Amino acid sequence: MTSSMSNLVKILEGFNPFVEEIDEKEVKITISSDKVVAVLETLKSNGYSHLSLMTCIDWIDDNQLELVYILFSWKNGGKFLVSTRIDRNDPKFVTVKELWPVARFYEREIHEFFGVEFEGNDDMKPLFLELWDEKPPLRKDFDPRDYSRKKFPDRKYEKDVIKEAKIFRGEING
Amino acid sequence: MAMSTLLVSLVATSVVMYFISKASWKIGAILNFLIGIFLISYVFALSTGTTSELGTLFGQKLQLIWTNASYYFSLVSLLVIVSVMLFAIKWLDSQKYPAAFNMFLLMMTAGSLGVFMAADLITLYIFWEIAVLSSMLIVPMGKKESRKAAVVYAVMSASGTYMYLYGAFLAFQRYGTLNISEIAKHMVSDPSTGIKATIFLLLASAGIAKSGIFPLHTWLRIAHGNAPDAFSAVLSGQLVKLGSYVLMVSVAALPSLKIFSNIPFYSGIPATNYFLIALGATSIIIGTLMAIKQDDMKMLIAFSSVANGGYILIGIGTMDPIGFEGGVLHVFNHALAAAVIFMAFASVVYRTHTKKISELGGLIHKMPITFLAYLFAIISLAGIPPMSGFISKWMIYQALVRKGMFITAFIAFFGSIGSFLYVFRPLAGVFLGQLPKKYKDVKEVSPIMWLPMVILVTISLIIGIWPFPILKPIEGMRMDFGIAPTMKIADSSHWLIKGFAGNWNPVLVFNLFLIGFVIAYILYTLFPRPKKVDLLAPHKKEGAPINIYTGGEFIYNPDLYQYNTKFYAGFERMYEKHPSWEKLLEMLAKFFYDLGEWVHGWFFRPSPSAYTFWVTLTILIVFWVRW
Amino acid sequence: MVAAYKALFNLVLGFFLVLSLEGVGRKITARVQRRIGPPWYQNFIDVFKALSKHPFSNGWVFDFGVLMALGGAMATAMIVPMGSTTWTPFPNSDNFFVIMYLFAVGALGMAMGMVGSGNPWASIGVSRALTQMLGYELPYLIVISSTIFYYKTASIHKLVELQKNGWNLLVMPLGGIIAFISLMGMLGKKPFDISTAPAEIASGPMTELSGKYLGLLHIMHVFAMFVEVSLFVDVFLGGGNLGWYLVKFIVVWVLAVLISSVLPRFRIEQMLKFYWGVPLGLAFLNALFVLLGWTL
Amino acid sequence: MKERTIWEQIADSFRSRSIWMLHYCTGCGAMELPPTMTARFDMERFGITPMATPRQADIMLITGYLNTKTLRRVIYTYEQMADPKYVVGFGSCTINGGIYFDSYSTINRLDYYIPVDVYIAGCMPRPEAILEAFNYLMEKIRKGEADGWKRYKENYDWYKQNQIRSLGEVYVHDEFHE
Repeated sequence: MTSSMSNLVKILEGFNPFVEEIDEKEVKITISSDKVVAVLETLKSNGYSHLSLMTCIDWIDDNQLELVYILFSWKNGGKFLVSTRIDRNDPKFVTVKELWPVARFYEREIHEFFGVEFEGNDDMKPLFLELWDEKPPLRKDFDPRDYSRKKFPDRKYEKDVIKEAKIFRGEING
Repeated sequence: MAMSTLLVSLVATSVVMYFISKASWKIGAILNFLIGIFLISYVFALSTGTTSELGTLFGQKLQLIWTNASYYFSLVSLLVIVSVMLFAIKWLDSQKYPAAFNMFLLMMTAGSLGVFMAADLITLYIFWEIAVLSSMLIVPMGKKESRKAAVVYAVMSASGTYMYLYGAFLAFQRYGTLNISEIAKHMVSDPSTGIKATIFLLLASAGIAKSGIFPLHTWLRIAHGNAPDAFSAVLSGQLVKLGSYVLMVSVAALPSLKIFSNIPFYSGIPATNYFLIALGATSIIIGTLMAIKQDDMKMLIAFSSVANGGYILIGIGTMDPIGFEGGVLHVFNHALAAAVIFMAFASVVYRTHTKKISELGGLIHKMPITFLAYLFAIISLAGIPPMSGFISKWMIYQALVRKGMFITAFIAFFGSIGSFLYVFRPLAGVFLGQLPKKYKDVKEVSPIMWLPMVILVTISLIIGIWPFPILKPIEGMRMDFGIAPTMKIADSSHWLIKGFAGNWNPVLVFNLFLIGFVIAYILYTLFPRPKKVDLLAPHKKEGAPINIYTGGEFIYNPDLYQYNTKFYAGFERMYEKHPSWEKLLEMLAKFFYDLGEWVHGWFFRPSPSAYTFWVTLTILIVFWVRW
Repeated sequence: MVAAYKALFNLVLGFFLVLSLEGVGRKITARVQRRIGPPWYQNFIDVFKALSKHPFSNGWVFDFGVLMALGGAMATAMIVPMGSTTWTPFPNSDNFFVIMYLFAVGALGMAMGMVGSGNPWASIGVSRALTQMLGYELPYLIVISSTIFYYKTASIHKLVELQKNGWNLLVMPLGGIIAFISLMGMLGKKPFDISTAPAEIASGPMTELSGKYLGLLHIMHVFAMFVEVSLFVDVFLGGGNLGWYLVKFIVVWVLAVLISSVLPRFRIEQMLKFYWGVPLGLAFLNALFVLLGWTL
Repeated sequence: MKERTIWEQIADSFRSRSIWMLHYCTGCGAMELPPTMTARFDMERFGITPMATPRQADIMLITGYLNTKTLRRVIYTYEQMADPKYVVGFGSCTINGGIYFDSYSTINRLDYYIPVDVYIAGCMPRPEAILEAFNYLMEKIRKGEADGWKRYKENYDWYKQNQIRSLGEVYVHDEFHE
């Protein structure tokens, strides 16, 4: 953690974060979901103005979804991973599109793949999947193999033991 | 009927026509058309050399004479006017002032016929003014901006006419006559080159203003672009040709080769003519470059009229037998082509109410006949065989190469290839490509509107294959003006047109083209039949994608897939920051306006004391001068 | 009647000559790039295969444009003299400007049909092709004008006769070189293949062509190239009897292919600036030399 | 199989010697094409040339895995190609899904949706294998056995039904296409 980043972490102490240092320039901050926007605002005003990525992780055992905002600073190259957990059964969160307009698309994507609703962002049309008709596919309880079997018929291979044996013995050319 | 009676009665009829049209404009328009037909038959019946007298003015007889030139120019004008009259029978229902349109159109016809018949300069001037004023009153019937267009038109026209009038009076003062042929005789024997050149250039300046040659070309864009749509056809197809006529009178009827034989400039061409040729060449460059970048289709063809006016001037200005015939024939070709193009555009505007190329597209599916008329007209305008436009351009090139005028030839080639570019822009942007959704229900115009276009195009095609009927009066004209009277260019018995460097046979070339087409068609039918891909599928069925190459994407909206904005972007970018004559004139106008404001500010102070001061001062000066 | 047979011979020879030369050109390019390359008759196979396919048509203007293009190109190819008066089908109509402008019928037909397919790539390609025409035609026409001024005739077979004592290329070498540069643009060879750039605009005007349309347009292109190279051979290399004419034709062709196989592509305004720079200036210089009588 | 007329035989032999390909570069297989085309292996000596648009092309190369989104474009592009047209499937992904066999978005076999004339096994096939496959395809075309385009026409309903089963609908309407 560089000194500027540790200064910033000190500023953020009021939000009661759980800080993990990942490496020299990368820090993960885990906070409760109601303080996320305030933390993001603080970080943005302190130079972490670039929202590199916004993504989601499904913790099916904890019955929680984890939202991660990765912020990057063009001044010192530091990276903050702001993470929070929300309820998996009723996934709802606030939009950050006022802070970063590009977040619209990340939120659409997360809505599409995890089913998280973002309050304040009404534009939740599907972005990548065309004509999707199942539960959000990146949730852990979605079975892609089952879906694939149902939708995309597989090739049937019939095992011909005698032919394989003949090939093995070199009688015919396979 | 004598010519003078005809002209006077035509002017009178036009006033009567106003009241008839006031009752029913349709009857007026039909009567107009019938009068036009009568005029054509009248023109055919007149024999060359017929004279007539209109009256006397200030002791000068106003004379009319029927020559080969009058025959040719009247015929071209009447062809254009009569087809527009036919066109107007249906088109006028989209106009606000049909009665006035009918009246002024007829009056303008009378005026232009009078110009072509005039034997002396003052008669020419009178009829010229009739034609110009009546056409000037039609121009503001168009859109909002057309008021300004009329003013610009009037001012430009007036600046040319007054110079002409000054030249006419100068000639009268020196030679004591206004008759053109007598002035020509006097001028040949006149030793003073300065006066002759002044008269020559003053007379020619009316033609320069009218046919839109370089320094006075700015009105064409504004007037043609904003006039009522069908009237643009008359403006470009016929009125501009009045200018070409005056140019021809000042260059050829007053034999400039003989008059200015003491100041040869290059390859036997006198400096005065060369000056005109340089102006013509400048117009070609300006017209072509500006036309290529226009988005407004009417302004595009207006600029092309500037360029083609330059061709006519170059052809006539060389005073070479082939060049002269080419220039005069170009009058015919450009008149027909421009008239058809403007009528086609009028039809498009009639149906779609826009003249911006970038808002249109794909109209071929809806207006195929208009498209075909436009297609053949641009083939003629771009000078591609077998249409007649090629013949005149070919003749002009022959003259330029023969005289060794390579820079002028270069400009002529540039204009010719540039014309492919600018005529293709409306073809691609308006008629071809994808049909925008808002023009789903557009229909073809009625036969009354497409018939005149088809007739003119057919005439142009026939003349392109068999040009001898139209070359005959032109050769007669050349004999009248005494330009190489022994040389014969059109050889109709061998189907040849003879240039100085090789001949060509239009009939043969057309037949070869037909044979090529037939072979191509046979090849076409030999191989598997095509499956039709319907470009209009997204219009017909909701949700049908466009079935053309889209890089693997499905697009449902044809508006997105129409390429017509900035068609020649790569080329246009090269001369974005060009100097503009129009802007210079505007700056000049602004300067005079400011000067006026300044003077106005001095003399019209809002306070009463200033008024009192000026009044007192004036009275004092008056008294001081008195005593 | 003899003229008709000669014209037919023009068509047949033009078709077989240029199509096989195109194959040879592909072979040469392949050898330059150290490949083996297709056989010389590959283009015949390509054309006949294209003709045998079941095509798509985008409406009547598309069909009409293709027919007009092929018809115009054939008419031009029928007029073009092949090296001598004996092989001139129509001695009265082989005027240079007639050939040049008759040629434009084909170009216009192609442009119209292709834009009629409603594809924006085709429109862009046509816009580029027309702009390119403005580039290469101007120096070419100036050089040809000075040639016509020098020999006092525009009739091609007479020009050939007048070059009996020395090729025009040797009379005005500057003009010959510039005409060759323009010829490269006309043929659409490598530095100047802006209008059909397959990687940028999906082969430009040809985007929507399928099956026999592609085949017919290829044949039109063959005749166009036949006319262009023939004009160069007749006007600058002095034609000659049929054998010499063929030799000269092949030499010019191979030279153009060799140059094109090692060059990348221009951008459109670079191309215009190139043509309107040195070649146009030299063309005027050449015209000045001709005017002053300073020819070799 | 129906007997071919003499014209069809001639046409087929022309078709086999001049193959214009549309390489629909969906997956990693596209990497194998540049060496196949350039000086090392030189595809052009068999008359095989790349073409830019589906209208001009004869064969379509599906070079790798296909997800549902791409499959829509492939079907659309395939239907735009002029008859006769052939399809070559590259690599195991097109044969049975390859390593993507259980993906929720990647199809498992290509010939269920459009007719495939030649499959090239491998992950990825090397240029030698590709040239071998092209030779095999040329042989098939010459004999008139490469009749995938006919099968597509005859069994159009079956293919459409399969496509709709997997894709829901072939052409989608959304904000990016209107």
